[in-house]
Amino acid sequence: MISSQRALGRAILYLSIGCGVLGIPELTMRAALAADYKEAPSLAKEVAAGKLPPVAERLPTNPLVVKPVNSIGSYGGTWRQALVGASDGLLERTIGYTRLVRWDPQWTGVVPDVAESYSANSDGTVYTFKLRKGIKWSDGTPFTADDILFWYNDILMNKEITPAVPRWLRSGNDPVVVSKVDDETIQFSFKSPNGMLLYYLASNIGSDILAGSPAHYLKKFHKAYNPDVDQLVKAAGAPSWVALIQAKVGNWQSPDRWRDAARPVLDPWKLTVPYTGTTQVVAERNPYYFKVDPEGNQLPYIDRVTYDVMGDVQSVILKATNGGLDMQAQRLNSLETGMVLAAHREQGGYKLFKVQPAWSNGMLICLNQTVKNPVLRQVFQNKDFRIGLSLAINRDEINDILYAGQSRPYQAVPRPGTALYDEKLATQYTQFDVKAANAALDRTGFTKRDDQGYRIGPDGKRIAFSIDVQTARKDHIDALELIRKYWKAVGIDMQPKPIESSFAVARMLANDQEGLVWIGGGGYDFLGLLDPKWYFPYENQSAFGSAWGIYYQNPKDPNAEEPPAWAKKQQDLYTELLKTVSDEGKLALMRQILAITGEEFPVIGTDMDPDNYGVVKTNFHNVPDIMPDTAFYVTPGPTNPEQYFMK
Amino acid sequence: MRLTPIPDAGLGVPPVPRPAAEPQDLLFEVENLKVHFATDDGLVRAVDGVTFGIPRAKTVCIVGESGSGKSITGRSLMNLLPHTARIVDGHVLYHPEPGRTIDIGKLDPRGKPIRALRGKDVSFISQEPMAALSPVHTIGQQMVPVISRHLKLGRREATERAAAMLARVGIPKPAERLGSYPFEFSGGMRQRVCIALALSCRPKLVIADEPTTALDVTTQANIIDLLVELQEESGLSILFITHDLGVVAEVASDVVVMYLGKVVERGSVEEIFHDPRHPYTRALLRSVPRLGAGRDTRLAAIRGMVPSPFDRPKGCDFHPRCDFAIAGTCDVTAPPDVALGGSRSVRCVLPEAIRPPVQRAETPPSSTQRTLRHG
Amino acid sequence: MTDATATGGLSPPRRKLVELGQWGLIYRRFRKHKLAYWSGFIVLAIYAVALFAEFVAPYSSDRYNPRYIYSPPQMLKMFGRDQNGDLALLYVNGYKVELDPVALQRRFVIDESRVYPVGFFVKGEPYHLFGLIPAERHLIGPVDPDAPMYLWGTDRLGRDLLSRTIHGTRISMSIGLVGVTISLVLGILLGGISGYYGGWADQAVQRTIDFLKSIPTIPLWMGLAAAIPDRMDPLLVYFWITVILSLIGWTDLARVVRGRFLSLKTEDFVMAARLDGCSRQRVIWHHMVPSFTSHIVASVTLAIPAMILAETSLSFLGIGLKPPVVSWGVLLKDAQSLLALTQAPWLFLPGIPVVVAVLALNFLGDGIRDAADPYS
Amino acid sequence: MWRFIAHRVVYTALTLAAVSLVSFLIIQLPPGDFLTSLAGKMAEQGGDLDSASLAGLKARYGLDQPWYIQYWRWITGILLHGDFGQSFEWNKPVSELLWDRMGMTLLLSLVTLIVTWMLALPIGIYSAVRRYSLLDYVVTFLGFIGLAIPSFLLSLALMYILSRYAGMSVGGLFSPAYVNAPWSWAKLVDLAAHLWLPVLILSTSGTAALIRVMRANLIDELHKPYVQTARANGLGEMELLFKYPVRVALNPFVSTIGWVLPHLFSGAVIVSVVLSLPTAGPLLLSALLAQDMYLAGSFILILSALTVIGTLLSDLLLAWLDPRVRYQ
Repeated sequence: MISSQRALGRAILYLSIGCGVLGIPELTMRAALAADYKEAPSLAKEVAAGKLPPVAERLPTNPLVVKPVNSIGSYGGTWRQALVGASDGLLERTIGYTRLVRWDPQWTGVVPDVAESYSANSDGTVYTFKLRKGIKWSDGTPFTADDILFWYNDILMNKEITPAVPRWLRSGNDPVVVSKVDDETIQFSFKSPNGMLLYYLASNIGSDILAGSPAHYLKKFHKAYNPDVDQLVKAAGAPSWVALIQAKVGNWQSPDRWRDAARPVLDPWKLTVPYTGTTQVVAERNPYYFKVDPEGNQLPYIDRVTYDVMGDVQSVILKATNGGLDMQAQRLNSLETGMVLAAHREQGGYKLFKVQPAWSNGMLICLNQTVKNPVLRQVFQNKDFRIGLSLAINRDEINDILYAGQSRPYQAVPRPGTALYDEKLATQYTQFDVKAANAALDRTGFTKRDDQGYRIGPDGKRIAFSIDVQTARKDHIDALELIRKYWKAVGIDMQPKPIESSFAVARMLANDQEGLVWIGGGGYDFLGLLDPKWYFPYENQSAFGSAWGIYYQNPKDPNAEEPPAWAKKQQDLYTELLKTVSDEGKLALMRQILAITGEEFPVIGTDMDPDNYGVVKTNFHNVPDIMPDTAFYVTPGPTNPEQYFMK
Repeated sequence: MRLTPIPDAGLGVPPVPRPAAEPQDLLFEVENLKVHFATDDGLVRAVDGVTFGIPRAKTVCIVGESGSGKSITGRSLMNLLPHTARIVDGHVLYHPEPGRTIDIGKLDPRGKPIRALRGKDVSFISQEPMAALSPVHTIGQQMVPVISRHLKLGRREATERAAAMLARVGIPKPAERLGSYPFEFSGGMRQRVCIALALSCRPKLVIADEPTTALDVTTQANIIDLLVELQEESGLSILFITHDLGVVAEVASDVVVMYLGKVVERGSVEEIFHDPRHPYTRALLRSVPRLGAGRDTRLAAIRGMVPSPFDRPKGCDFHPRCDFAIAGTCDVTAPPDVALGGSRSVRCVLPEAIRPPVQRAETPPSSTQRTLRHG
Repeated sequence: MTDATATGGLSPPRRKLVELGQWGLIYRRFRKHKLAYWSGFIVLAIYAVALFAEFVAPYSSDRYNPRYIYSPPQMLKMFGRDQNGDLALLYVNGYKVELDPVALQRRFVIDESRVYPVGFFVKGEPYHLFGLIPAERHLIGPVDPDAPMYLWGTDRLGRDLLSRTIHGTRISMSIGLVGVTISLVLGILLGGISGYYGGWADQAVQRTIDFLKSIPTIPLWMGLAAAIPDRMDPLLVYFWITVILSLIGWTDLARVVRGRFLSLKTEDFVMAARLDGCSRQRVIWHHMVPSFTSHIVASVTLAIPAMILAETSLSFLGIGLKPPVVSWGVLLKDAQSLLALTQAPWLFLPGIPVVVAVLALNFLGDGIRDAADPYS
Repeated sequence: MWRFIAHRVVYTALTLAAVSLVSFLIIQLPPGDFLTSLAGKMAEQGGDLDSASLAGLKARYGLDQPWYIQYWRWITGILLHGDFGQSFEWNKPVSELLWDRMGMTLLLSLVTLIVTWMLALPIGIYSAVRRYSLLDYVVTFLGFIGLAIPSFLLSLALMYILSRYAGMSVGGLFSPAYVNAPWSWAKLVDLAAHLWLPVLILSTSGTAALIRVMRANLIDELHKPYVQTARANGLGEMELLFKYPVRVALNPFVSTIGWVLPHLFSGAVIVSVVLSLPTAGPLLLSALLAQDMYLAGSFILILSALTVIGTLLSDLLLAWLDPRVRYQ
């Protein structure tokens, strides 16, 4: 009990320091600004015309003060960006990142957002959030605890709309209980300790809560509140009212909610032209946005945000090189594109800002130890086989060819500079040593070779297997070509199999793949905690042991298999981690898991993923020079796009 | 070898040469016409100096084996030559009325003046009735525009006239048949349609390029009767191109025998049939099957083949196949065209070929034609 | 008097014509169509290159050199002095590396000072000609095997673009041939039957055409590409797909053949042939088909280039041939990027053989069509 | 004639039924379904789809049913109340999605068709009449250049050059100012200023094939005696050329005109993808890649219906143009 007490104390201290950086000066500033808030000229005209209440009434009693990256900005301008295809996630990332609590820009912790403050009880079973008094939706309706309750009772817990409560809102099979303390305070209560709630709330997965909260708007589409909802259903041509309201609320995996311009939001901008795929998507300033800059100017600075819908990535790059994009990294964050962007800076009138991939590795290679072919299973489960293959890879040559020398040999483990970084894990078996590789492969007992020099497996036939690779990842295909030659030199026959990413996932679900190369997740601390699938068999996408991963998620799944002791230990450690409240506790457990990963060496890494670049026009300010780049961080959301400005 | 006199060609009555038609009532005069083709293998002198005249309301037959240039000569009268052919010399003089002359040879083949003549003053009947009409247009669609353009008639009058013409050439229910397509007619009927088309604008000359070759004998006879009737009725001249001497005998008033692009003999039908002078003409006449000539006699064929236009024999073109060729002269110098008075001429050096014509008793021309046909 | 035997009497040029026979005549007429004549040579040359790809290409298709990534094409020059002073009849310049730290690029520039002699029939990478005869001579290549000779520059892996294009010729020019022939035979046969017989046969064929024609190729292609067992060699996968698609590819030609047959049926020469007691097959093949060989030849010569272009489009959609197979489509797919357009325009060079092949094939087709046409 | 048409309509219905079944099966061919492709997309961007919400979505989309029930529900939906089903990816009715893009697709395809035929027919006729002339070679050469250059390269290169040097907006059919603006004359002008690029690319590849076929057919007809007869009746060269041989040479065109209809509907997929045009082509491609069953299925169904109608249409046209066929 005591250790958890001390852990809790440190956690609170830690968290308060986290917000302290912003909090303390914030307290002093708010008192001075109470009276004279300022607003955008376009809104001032509407206030004068009587169409809008004055700014002080639109803002909550204490609006959140956002510290700009460089300087106080000025109002105006249109932020031009570009989407590709029908389900691009850019809207959610740029104008949709409003949460109860959000990541801080440096991704070191969680800070208040719509919630003015939050606290957790000692054993991490009850989380209390205090909402900002007087905060309003983009249509002026007040946002209170009742809205969150509506989401909880009528969206999450409604079996038709949400057939299964997502894992992060459950402890075991018991869903969370959300209760209202008073108009501004709500509580999340879990049966068993839940250490990860705040991280999930801040990441891309947490968007569903506020999306399901505009009660006044969603009640129209809810059978319980609007008996003749069927007219609306027929008008929208939806199959049922459930499908209609699901489309309105949407979920974090698809941009459905951005296809409805009438949806009230708490975001800096609100949609005026929805995302239908044929026309440009447009969002304009939300007059009721609850944030101000230190001088009391209501944010956001930029009036309007537009997204051109493109058919092909090359058009997005072309738009960027012609100066048609004001600030964007999405779709431009690849090495090859980086070269093109760098060469057109003057012509495009933009600078480059760094987006650091949160991947633990540029390309990691998994040999499926739960592969259905028994012969390959026996070969893959032999650790020396994996070590031999790793030593046979010439990582420097791959670095030269694929990353123009900008990267370095690295295994699939947390990046340097993070709390979980471990020198030994990162560099083990990364040296290029064909002799040692052959020695390791000989230790596996498969020393005999056939006429073409390939090693003979336990069944008397040549050891041969295929590795799935996404057709979209040209760099992975090239790297695999090189690796095929390296492994041929040590007697192993590997055949790259380029296939569509959706088919690759389908094969993993059924544990059909023999090998797979993928981008390595979990490079940053929090990402390591949220997305551990490459460190231990966490789910089907842990391609080095899909069957064991499926077992962890659902032991009764037909494709599930009981994992070996070391993997079982890692799974138990992670289950315990989910219950630990304090970050220190979680990180300590994660280190134990990583130690086993290092020992068992289930996944072969190649090189670290080099940094990529986004474009930002010279007249576009307050954009940090470097930011993490991953869906969990919802890049560039946490860097407060509302304080970007154009002059 | 001596020239054995030809038996009296089985005609019974000796022909009587008629006075040659005076020059002024000639409809067409072809003087020293030369037409050359540029082909892959070199220049072909298809028509190499042809001279003859076509009197009004008369039928002139050009006869000769294939490759003798008779079709090209015929088509030169309308200046309607394939695009690789050129009229290099000579004249094609057309006298619409006595005193007015148009040199068709000099007109631009694609120009408006010649096109005004084609179909109106001079019209053409082709050899293949099958393909002479467009498969996807009705008869009316092909006749009416020609009539309305040439005779400046409205659609209705032109259609009536077309129907009348069809009736005239013996096509039943003409108004209705104007709407039907060429493939709905038999070969003979289709040729009748072509004749109707050719005569629809009352032309002064009809060039019939072997119109009956593709037809069976009975249809051939009907077509020929039709042509003769139409000629007597409208007084038009016919230039009949054929290789069938039987047809010549029936139809022609004057005959032009051509060989390898040159006219080897010319004259009235009686003169040619009764007093053939040029060995080639005599050989042609001998190769015509005789009625009652008995089954066992073999047909006399002219030995050898028509020489290639690129490899003309020296001297007289016919000498390699001529039974009476005189070594040293015929195979050395080309024989001149010897005029024998009027429209009679022969291109030979043999004495018996160029002796003056013997006066014969005058017999009405039509009787000879009829005896030939029914004899 | 010359004797008058059957041919003896003929003058020499006339006899020559008679003896040539139909194909001889067609060839003589074909020579007249200058462009088609030269296109014929070009097509032969292309197929020769396809046959001797290993020999003609300086390097093998997957030989990579990390030191020369995205290096520009070199000019083949004459009469240079190499390092140790002796004269080099043919040579290429080496490369200098300029590192542009900001643009993350190692830009290669031609270094006039360096001279690498180039020779014909030089010793290079060993290979098996036609998979049988071990050999190592290459038509053209650097005298010193390690010297960089990249006449068409290199791609992102430092592989010689010229060699890859030459190896790609083999696949692009041959992969669809089987498919095209199947489509051709089926098209004429079924089109003929449907046009000639009419009645229920015509209905049956027409309805099958409607049915097959309406199956869109892209989804079928995607379905087949994914459904074929995983470890089969990508080249075989592509081959089988072309064969399967050719089973539904004959519909266009069948429609046209049917249209022509319907029109020709009324022609008298067909009636005559039937009256002569020819079997239906004989009528179709010996009488009707030759009368529109021109259209068939035209559509065949359009089918082969269409097959080459289809391969490039499918590669663009990511469902055609995929690396490690090398074909013109795969190479052009790599060029489909702004990086190529702005930084490495030589990546578009493989487009040249595509254009040349398509043009040559089409003009050749025209030449044959004109020559084979009895009327002109 | 009417018996002929009634006969064909029955066949059309049968064919459509067969095709709808086949098209539904083709989409099932690749392993997995819409959800796995969604998971694939998510995985590409680093997120993942936990199995619980996966099961929920599966039920919502009805993907847990055996395929024949899905098929039955879809077909009856279409036949009984014209509901083509819901697109999973867009969460909108398929009909609405298709209708949005129909205007632009038809416009692009029709203009391309007209331009292609306006280019191909005269060139084809000229190169037939003036065979082996210099212009014949030049014109044919240009026609083929268009066909020979892969369209996706041509599109990217032209878009690059135009946007870089002529300041044309990248992709789409409108410059940003007009894309959401209501229809006005200025918007039409802006549309025209963008439309010519895809039309040029599409028509260049289209003309080459037409030129070749037209040339081959016309040459066959030019030597037929009926042309001579027309000339002998004083018709001018141009007049007789167009009245007779060209008319007959159009026969093969007609027998394939029917299939232009589906092309009008799907439009050029590749060029639209590269130039980001709001046409139906890219929608079909993305639906197929995402295995968005009802959207892709309906698309293929409509395509095949148009093909069958097209064939009927071209049979009728063939009869009208060539009487020999009509009098079978």
